[in-house]
Amino acid sequence: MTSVLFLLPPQPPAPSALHPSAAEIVFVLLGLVALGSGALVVTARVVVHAGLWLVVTLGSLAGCFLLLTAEFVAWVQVLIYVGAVVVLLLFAAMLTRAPTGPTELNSANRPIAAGVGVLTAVTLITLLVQAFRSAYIPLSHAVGSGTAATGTAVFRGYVLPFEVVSVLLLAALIGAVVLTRRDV
Amino acid sequence: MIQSIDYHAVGPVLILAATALWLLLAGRRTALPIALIGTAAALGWSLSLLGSRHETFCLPPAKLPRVVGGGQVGRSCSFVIDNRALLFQVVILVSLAVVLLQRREPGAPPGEWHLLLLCSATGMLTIAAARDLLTLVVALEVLSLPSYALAGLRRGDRRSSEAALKFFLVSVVSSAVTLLGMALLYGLTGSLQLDRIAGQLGRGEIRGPATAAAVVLTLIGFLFKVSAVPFHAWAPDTYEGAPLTITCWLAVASKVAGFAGLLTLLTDGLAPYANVWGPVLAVLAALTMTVGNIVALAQRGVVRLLAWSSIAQAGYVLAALAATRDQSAARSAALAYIAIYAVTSLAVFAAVGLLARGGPLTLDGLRGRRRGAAAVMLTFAALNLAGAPPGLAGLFAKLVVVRVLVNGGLGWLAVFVAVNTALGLAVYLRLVAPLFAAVPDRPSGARHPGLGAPPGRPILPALAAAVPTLGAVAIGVYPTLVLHLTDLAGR
Amino acid sequence: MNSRLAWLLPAIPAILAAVQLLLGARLPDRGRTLAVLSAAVPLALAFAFWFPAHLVATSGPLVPGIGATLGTGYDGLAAVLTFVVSTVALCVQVFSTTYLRTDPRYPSYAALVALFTAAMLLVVVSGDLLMLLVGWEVMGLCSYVLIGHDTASPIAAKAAITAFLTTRFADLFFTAGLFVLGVGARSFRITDVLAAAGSDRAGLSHTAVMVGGLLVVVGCVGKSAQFPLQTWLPDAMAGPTPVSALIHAATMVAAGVYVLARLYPLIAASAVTLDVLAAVSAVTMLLAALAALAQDDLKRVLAWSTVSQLAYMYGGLAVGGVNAGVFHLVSHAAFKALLFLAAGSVIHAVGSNDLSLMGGLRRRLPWTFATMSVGLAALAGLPPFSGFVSKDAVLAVAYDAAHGGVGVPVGRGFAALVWVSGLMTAGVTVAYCLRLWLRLFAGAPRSEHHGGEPAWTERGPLVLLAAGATVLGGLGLARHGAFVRYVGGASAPGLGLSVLQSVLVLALAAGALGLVSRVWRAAPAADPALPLLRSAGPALAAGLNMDVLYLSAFIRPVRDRLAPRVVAIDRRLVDGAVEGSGRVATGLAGALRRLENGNVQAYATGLAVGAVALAVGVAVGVGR
Amino acid sequence: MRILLLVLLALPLAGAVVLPWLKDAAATAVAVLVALTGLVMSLVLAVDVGTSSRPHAVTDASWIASLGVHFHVGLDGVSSPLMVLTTLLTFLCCVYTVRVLPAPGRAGQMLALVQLLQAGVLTTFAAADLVLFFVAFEVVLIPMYFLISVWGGGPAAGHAATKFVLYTLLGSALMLIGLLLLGIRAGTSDMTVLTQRHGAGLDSASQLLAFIAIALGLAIKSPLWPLHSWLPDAHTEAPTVGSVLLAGVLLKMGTYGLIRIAVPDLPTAAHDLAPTLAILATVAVVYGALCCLAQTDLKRLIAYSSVGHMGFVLLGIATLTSAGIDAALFGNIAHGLITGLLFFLVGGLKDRHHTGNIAAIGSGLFLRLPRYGALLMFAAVASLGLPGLAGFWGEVLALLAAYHPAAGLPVALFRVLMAAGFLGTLLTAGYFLLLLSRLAFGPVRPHTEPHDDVQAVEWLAWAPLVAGTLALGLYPRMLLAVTHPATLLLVAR
Amino acid sequence: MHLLYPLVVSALLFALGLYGVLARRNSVCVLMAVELMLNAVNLDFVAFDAWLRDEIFHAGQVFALFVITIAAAEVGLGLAIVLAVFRDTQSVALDQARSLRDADPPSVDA
Repeated sequence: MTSVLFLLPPQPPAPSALHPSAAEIVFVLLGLVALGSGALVVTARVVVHAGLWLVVTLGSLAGCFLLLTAEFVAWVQVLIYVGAVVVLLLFAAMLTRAPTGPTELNSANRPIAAGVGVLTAVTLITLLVQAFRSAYIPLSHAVGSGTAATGTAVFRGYVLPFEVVSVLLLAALIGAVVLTRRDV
Repeated sequence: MIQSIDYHAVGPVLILAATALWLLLAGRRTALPIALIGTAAALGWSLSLLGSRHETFCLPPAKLPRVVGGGQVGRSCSFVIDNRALLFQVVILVSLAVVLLQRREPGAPPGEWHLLLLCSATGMLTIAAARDLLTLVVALEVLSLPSYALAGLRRGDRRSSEAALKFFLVSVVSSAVTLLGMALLYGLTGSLQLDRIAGQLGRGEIRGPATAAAVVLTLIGFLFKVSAVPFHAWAPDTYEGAPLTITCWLAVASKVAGFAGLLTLLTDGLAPYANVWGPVLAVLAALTMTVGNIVALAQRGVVRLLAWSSIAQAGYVLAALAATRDQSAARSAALAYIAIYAVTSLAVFAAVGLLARGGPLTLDGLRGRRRGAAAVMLTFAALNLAGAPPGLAGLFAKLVVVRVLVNGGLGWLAVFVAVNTALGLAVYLRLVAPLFAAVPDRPSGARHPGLGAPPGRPILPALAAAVPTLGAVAIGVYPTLVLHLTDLAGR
Repeated sequence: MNSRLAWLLPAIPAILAAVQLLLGARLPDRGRTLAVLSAAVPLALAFAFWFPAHLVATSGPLVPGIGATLGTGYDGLAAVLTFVVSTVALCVQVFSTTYLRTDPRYPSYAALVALFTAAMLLVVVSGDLLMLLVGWEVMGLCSYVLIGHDTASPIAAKAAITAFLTTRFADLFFTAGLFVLGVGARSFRITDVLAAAGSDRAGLSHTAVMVGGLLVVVGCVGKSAQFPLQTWLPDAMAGPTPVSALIHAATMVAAGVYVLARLYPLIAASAVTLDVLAAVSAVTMLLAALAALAQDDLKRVLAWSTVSQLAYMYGGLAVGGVNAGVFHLVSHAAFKALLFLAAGSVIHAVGSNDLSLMGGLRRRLPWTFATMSVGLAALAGLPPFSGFVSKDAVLAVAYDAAHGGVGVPVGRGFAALVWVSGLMTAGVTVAYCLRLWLRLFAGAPRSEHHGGEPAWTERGPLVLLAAGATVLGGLGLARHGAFVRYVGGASAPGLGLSVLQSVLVLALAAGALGLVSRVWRAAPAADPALPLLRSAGPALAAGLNMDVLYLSAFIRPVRDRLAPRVVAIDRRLVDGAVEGSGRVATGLAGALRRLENGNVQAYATGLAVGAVALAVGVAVGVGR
Repeated sequence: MRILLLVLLALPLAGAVVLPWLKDAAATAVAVLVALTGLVMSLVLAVDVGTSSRPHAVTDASWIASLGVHFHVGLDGVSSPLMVLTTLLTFLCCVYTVRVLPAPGRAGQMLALVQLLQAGVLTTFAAADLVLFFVAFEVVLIPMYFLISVWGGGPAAGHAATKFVLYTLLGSALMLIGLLLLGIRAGTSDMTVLTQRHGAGLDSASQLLAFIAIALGLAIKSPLWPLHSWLPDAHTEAPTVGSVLLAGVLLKMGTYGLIRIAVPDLPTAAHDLAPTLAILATVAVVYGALCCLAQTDLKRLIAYSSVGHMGFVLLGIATLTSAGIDAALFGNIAHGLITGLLFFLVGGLKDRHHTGNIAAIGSGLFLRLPRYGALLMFAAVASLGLPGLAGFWGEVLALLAAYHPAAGLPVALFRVLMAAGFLGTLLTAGYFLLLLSRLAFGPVRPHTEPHDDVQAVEWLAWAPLVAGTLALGLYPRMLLAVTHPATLLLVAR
Repeated sequence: MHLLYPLVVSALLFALGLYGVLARRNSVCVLMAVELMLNAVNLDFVAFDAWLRDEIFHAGQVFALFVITIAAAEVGLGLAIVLAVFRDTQSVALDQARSLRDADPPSVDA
């Protein structure tokens, strides 16, 4: 019960984790950047700073996606997240600035939150390590993960969610409008 | 190569979506008729499909990734209309109709109000028929997002926007957890299609701790929707702050849709892991029933009391699902409970809507208001929820649940149900008893808050209360009406 | 007339009682006719049935499945009792028509007397033990209501309760005894039970006979106010005097003797039962006679004398003298009814029961004086009155039994005890009769009296009963053979008198007479009992205070201590658990509500913790 | 006869629908008529059943196909007497309402609840399907809750009503578990089939579980010590009519269920648990009597006396003999008549004096209200088990059955219990006599307000109870001949 | 590349996000933390997609795309809600939005 790979068909032997490949080194660096800036997102004392650190996190994650051969996802990440979501968040941060000046950004729930966070991390990592200890992605073999392939895949297998998502966007739009405008 | 679409099967969904678009163009007066027409058409379509089975948005047969064992798998469809899906669709559409008939929040624009309800319903109809993780998640979001907005539509009341915020935040966290679970599940089984996941899980090769955890995490979002303890805490606050009609929507349709998703996952995807989620559901059921009822005992606000009691009601369904020895029977029982809960709960909220005339409604505010049909309907419907005759429909709902528990060897949980039936009756009697109590003498001029004149004609809201009440009467007299259907749907 | 119609005997008075109860107050004569009829009709029927040569039984189903039947049995014994009961009842009813003429509640009184008669007749003619039990207990109810006739008097109410509870206590044993017999014999028909007791194989085991017999005896002891359950009878004097006549002479107390006679083959089959019966009767007769000597209340003297005389009957039964016992019952019925009715007219005349307020009534109440003198002579056992014959018959059987000369297995020592105690009691009886006679009629009046001689409706019964008390003894001896055939069968000892013993008894009587008259002559105005009893007087007057003992040993602890404590337990523990569970739920609700504190991050925390906990839980569960 | 039974079951429902819309006088009149019709029909049915052991007036239609539940009703000697008792008491309650309508009035609503209650009880007695039985069993809860809480009027009425309804609901919910377990394990919920099988094919473990669950629910309803504590409160706070129906009819459902389901369908478990049941029943007898001895409230006293009397009934059942079950059924009917009368009487006293406190009502009833006093005495002596009245046979036959329990039961224990039962009857006599001496005997207190003696309507409402008590007491075979053939089937192996 | 690298990064990121959601007082900051959680999930999806070599349907990548879309919609609506709250209470502090709660005294009695 230790690894899910026990009973799977033989695979090319995975290189030892002690001799990381170049891609792995880059990935680890990007990951560290993402995690570091992520940590700053959740600890920054100014909302706008947090937003900016979020940009860094999302950007480095886009790099990770690229390393994992998910080109299209990476670009969408940059476009939508960094381009739209973060901008929106920053706007909101500006709009909702308390008239009394900067206030405390952390709540009294922080110690508990830290505990829950650590617990979650430990649990997840334990489970993942147990399950995927020897899983290896032969990146050189990754093919057909360009934008075209991803786009085709959407229409080959995921027409339904694609169409449903349009309702989602409509609802989000109307909902946001109704909530914010007081005159309709 | 785009997937082919069976429009016959997706008809109800399409009708609702199209009606929603039409509403964008509708005027203030035409909005409600349009919404009702769309709902009626969708309902008619769904009913016409009863008994048939349609599959669409299918993936061709394929070979599974080698790292998860490879192997050929057959065609797999993302959207399946069967009796279970149709039952959920019918219940949701009936709920939608009743909710549409109920009082609209005065400050909310009619077009948007109805549009958001219809969008939400579109998501619900989809979730009932969805058969892959991605569609499930998207549909879940479609039903949730408009609900957040609707919950915040009581203008000028900070409690309303606060309700929306709480609902939203907890919901988003729960979605994230579910997504995490789905990601793990995807990684472990190599597929998003529920039937393929079931096949992989059933092979018995990947029954690791991670898989078990992934299964449970995947369920969290839906357990949140049905407000199972400990994922319930948002519900009382949101129910109380939201417009009463939306509270009804959340407590009935949204909860039913949550169960639809839950049932889909458990039935079509995670059935081989029943030994994992069965005990989990049993524990959650016991917790949910007990906590819901006990806390409801201490409430003084009508809506808050109903909120906690509706938490408890979810527990009975979970209890039925936990009886995994005979999953089909358990599903039937859960479906019966859900259907009857929906009908009676609609009646309760609609009747409360008739009694509430602006301002928070407290139990004291109900004192002595026994005259009129609203009080009778509220009493009847509440007794149905309690499962005490003359609320026979509710009684049968409890009966089928206890039956699968006894049959499934979950005697201890049956005892929980029994104890909670008594607790539940205590809760609902707190609601009903003041109606028939003597009214304390009050200066003639001073009126109790919540006793103001009713705004507008109450004909439609009265209809909204009467229809489910009559439904409950019919089910009570001849429960086969529902039980036959749920029996088919559970198979 | 066919004595299969014996069911009419209880039915008619019962129906008349019901009519009287419902309509009596509206009838022009307030139901007097009905009342007299309720006793006259059974008497007429008794004449019509006369004495059947053997048992005439009827039977119908009563309780399916357990062998209880609805039937009658009428034989010589039943006929004798029917005569006694209906005659005494007739006298009482006639006497009451004028005796209670001013009482507003006469109709219900007369109805209950009729019901009482009916119940006793039911006991007499019943062919089934369960039916017998019905009559047996209805008598208890009637005595309760009649003793409490004066509802405004707390003493009467108390006496009524005492009577009912004491007899009911004994009845429980009686009922249990019937269970033992009926279940053992698989039938509650008296004939079946007796047959089962007789046969060794298919019938009742010896243990069942003994246990059942003993339990029945306990029931009879309570009903007949024998030691140690005698306390209720003297208190029962709170009821109207004619009721006392009824209770003491013909019903209630006599029922015990009758039942034992009816079941005699069964009772006599066990030595233990007979020994117990003998011991009880020996103790009771002397004790009660001494208590009678110490009373200051006219009716209480008579009450204690009843207890004592009943003990003679039990003594007779215990030593095998079923004929003698029943014969004493008959003669006692006559003179005791006479004495009570006469006492009633004395009390009416004097306006009190208190002996110290009486005296010198001979002139004022000549009829009463004459009849009561006959009654006292019979009670004292002076020849030729009936009491002399019947009492000596009992003693004669006891003497024989002490020498092992009768066919029952009573212990010879116990028989001797009965004999000795009977002789001593005979002496004491003479003493208290003389004392009573002197206190009532001799000397000078001790208070202002208002009333005079009663109406003819009251004098008539007195004369009739006096005649009975005079001739019954002789009649019994004369018709000795028939009586024995009717009652106990030829195998049982008859009504023989032994000359030697009679001389002994008479000598004792003479001694007692001399003693009392000497004391009286010394101080004619004083109570002659005082110098005789000395310091034992008060204790005997209070009946050895056994009622106080029962009160403090059983009733008060239960009523004043146990019951309130049970109520407290009920409230605190039994109901407290229920209410407590409600409070626990409310308390829990209060605690759980606190988690719903309005902070959305707390809610999200709950969700996250729940999710992680579940994930860890199943992961650990699966990993195990 | 089939149709007649169906009409009898439906008529009260129809009455319950119509009555709330009528004015007080009209409602009362209609209710009396409906109840009278019901009484006549039930009598006809009872005569039709007669002494046959076969079920009569059987209707068997599929009701909930997916659960295999049938709408299956019928009557036999066990149920027909109870049916008559129910219609009789309902009729008398309706008649009584003509004179006494408790605050806050609204006769139509109150009588509608009474009719609903009747419908539930009648269906319970007629049901031949476990689920139908359970549903009907539940129907009575809510009407009784409202009767107590709305028409009870006292300050604690709400609390008492809630306690009643929650306690008994908890019980019946547990019973449901047992019934379903029985139905599932046996594969049928048809009570006639189950009775015929006598537990064949049921392993002793499931029998035991099912019996405990079923008996628990029924014991709460009966009520069996120590599960009785809802009863005194409910009785004390209920209006007169509510008390009468509660004691006279509702309690019977518990013992009826034991007789009809628990004992015949689960014989092994019944045999195992009979001694326990008998011990508890006997404790109830003695305990109830002791509680009565120290009560100061009339209705509470009568309520505790019910606990004792139902103890005898349960003792009879626990002997598992046909004689014992006959005794239990007889005790049920007798208790219905006598305690019904007692509650009418004490309710009338309470209405007249506006208090239920014995000391406050005061002594001297024989002098003040002689007819009332006489009736009270009659009811009291009937209740304490005087032979010749109905109460006697129930008790004495139960004790007799305890002397001679079914084969295999511990005879010595049962005989000890019989002795304790005898003690209980003595205590019972004690507290009733004490009650009479405090209330009926004694002088009239000075300055006592004059009150009406028994009124015509009251005579009308109470006389049938008196007559029934007398008739059953004098000729018990009238009832026993009806029940005995049926009970023989229940215990036959 | 070892699958564990992206998985561990994702797990840590998820935990960070969760911490942020539970610990931040400012609603906007909480929304940012939510984005971290969703991104962590996306990383998982993409990594699994690559590992499974799901070349025809690219389920993981597609899922990630949908999550991005959903997240955008959620943020849009969420910010609208935050703005509504801000307009009603002049605050975006979560611990001040406590007019709805169950603690004593019951708010409904006000």
